[in-house]
Amino acid sequence: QILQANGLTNAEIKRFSRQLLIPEIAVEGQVALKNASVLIVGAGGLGSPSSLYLSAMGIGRIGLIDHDVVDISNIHRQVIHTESRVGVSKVESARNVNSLCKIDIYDTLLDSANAMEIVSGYDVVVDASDNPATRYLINDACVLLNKPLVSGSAVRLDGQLTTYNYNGGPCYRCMFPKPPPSNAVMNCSETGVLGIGMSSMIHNTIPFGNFNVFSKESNKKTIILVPGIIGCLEALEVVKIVTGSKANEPPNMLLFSYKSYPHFRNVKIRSRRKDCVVCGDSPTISELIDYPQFCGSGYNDKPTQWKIL
Amino acid sequence: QILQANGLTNAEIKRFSRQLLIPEIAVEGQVALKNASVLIVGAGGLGSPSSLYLSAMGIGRIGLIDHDVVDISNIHRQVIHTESRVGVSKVESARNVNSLCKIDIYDTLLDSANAMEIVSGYDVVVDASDNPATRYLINDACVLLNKPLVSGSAVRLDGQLTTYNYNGGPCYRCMFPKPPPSNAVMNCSETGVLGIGMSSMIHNTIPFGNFNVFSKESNKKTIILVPGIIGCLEALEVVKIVTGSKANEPPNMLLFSYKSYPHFRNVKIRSRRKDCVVCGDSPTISELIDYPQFCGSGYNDKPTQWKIL
Amino acid sequence: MVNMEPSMKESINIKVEFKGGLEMLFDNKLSLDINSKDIEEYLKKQETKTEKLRMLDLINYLSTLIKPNERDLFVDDKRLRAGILVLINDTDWELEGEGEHELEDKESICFISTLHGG
Amino acid sequence: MVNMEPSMKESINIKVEFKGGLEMLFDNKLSLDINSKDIEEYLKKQETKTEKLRMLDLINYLSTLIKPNERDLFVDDKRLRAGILVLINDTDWELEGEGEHELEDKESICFISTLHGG
Ligand SMILES: [Zn+2]
Ligand SMILES: [Zn+2]
Repeated sequence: QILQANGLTNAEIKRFSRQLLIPEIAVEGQVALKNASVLIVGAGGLGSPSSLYLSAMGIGRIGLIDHDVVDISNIHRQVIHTESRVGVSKVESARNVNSLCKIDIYDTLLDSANAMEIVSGYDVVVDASDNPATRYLINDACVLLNKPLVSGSAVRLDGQLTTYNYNGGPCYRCMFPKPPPSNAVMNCSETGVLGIGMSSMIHNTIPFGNFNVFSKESNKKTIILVPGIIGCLEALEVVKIVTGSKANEPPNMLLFSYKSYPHFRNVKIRSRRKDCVVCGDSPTISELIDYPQFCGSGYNDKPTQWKIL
Repeated sequence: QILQANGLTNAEIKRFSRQLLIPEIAVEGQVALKNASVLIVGAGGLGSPSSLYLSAMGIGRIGLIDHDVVDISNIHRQVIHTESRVGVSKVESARNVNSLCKIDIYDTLLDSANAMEIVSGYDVVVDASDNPATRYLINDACVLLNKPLVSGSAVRLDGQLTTYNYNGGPCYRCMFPKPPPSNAVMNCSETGVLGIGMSSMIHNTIPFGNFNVFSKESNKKTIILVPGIIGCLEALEVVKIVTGSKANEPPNMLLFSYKSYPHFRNVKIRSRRKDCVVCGDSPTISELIDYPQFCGSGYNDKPTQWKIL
Repeated sequence: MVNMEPSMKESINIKVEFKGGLEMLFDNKLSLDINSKDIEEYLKKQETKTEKLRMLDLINYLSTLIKPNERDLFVDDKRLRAGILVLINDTDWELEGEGEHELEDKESICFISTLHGG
Repeated sequence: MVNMEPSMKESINIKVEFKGGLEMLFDNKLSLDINSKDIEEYLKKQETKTEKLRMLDLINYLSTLIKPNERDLFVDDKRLRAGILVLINDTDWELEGEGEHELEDKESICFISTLHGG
């Protein structure tokens, strides 16, 4: 590949010509995207679109971590070994999405023992996880390592999106110093309403292009469109951070609601709290703690008990 | 496949369990999605995510029309012949996205000669096209055939989304009785700003999962995230129409702007115009016309001349 | 109106919204129109009525509308439970005095349960 | 203020926004703050000043801010060109009287070029 003086190869110029021609991206923005690395925690409903769109935008390196992905070896093979795969169209498919983007796959559970090392290898972190323990873990690692954290979530018909620990804004703990009671996390009231054999765990497959994600929880109720929308918007937040335009925004949270009209609502949130235990002026947390204990529920989204909400 | 009394097969119940458990979808909504057919015009930046998410949501039949898709035969094969393909993961991948959804592929140009027949075969139409002539063509066909039209568009860093010809709302002509001057359609001012050999047509590939779309126009400048977001939201509009919740909204347009904060803005638009030439009380258009002539530019997004904007 | 106490102010109206699943605690209602008289009546019964009508008073009044066995999903020892974000006119209540914020006429209050899924 | 004409009303301020690429016609500015005096001055020169200050007056004034060779991308024979949607306070101007709408103080006017790409 011929590298031009501007820092892009001919293949990249050809591939990203559409957005190179937009002044707000241009060569400078494209080079920034190429030089950026993004860790995506969770390869489910949120992580699939955000990783797909971030690679399509030209992010240079993406880390994808999910212990719960049955087909993760599949993704791994598709991404790394594309050129040697049989069937031209498959090679094409994988190459088009990913050949200019290096993908690191972590087929493991993010926890207090490995988070600092993994997170330290990336410029921006995307929280695409599905439980409070992981969300507090990611937040604390990002604060301790000074990484911006793009945090999206989607349950039922609602979605939320915020960038934490960025540009004087709050961290996740500034917003939510205490974890929710574990009985408020799980939402199982409607399980079984169908009157068909659904009382046992149901295996749900989230289909998304090359990313085939398997999940064991029947309590992760949503319509795939909600994480789809929030996942795309997480990718957008990353692009804004990497290209610099995000710096002009005040701290804010985007709310999506299927049931409300209009669906989107942007609200102003607090700045960094001086008394925050992790990002405040006198932090009391200087290393990662036991998050499943702190939250009363584990990294697997398994509560200590299930109650009605 | 065992068909239950509620109208869903066991495979469908397993596949859509997450959203079946949401009261706003439930069995009734899922059956409505299964029985619905959606025509998507354009398989580019908008059509790829909207078709992917509509199939993931459980729409029973999707028609995809695009004459400009180099890999359309590829999509066709992947969708229809999945079970017989070599390589387990590829079969899995295609099956997960599409096995419960029938996909009709039209490798042709939608025009006045074929539009009525094609559009008549679907319940809802998604405009994911890229030029005014096609947009007026689709609109008129939808009005004449009484189909709701979900219309999305994305250029540069802006996106727009409206549902036309639905529930007393306007059609595209009610909003825009006259086409824009053709010099306002093309936006080529920045072509060549990079000072690298980009004056000739540039081939842009839009990667999206199994959908690899090729486009010959260097003037279709955008960042792939904008049509990504709008395409997901087009799918959302379809789901709302099919399940009935859209009926509670007044006529409105959603505006997305990368440069503005907040990015989303929902605005109230006019109702159906009584004097509209196609959907009004005394329409003068009762059959499709010559849209390239009407717009001064063709279905290929090729203007009669290029000027600066 | 003859029996109105001289200290009693005109009643005010507040729009309360629920998001992120909290609507399920309130009979699936996405919003409620609350009149300050209702809150004051509740506070009188509780003998906790003060001069000002604060966010905390609203929260405790709202908790009486929830089924007893679900109340701890909204309040915890007379304060809002952890994991609920409150907006006062689309702004984080931390910028508006939190529980001590004095309610004003036509204010829009939104309670949002944070979501952890993905 | 001594020379103020008796018929002259207080000046009003209007926020004008551009979307969908129209900002490129206005020096890439996403918004402009317009004072009615500027519009009135332009109308006087044109000898088209009427009692009311209408949307059409604003449109013709705005067109003077555009480079002559790009003006037909905004106006067509003193009217807004086809394919531009106008919002008055976030509402389609068709519901607000279109070009005849009388401008009011602090009104927000948004010009949006419709997009055809995908
Ligand atoms: Zn903090
Ligand atoms: Zn019409």
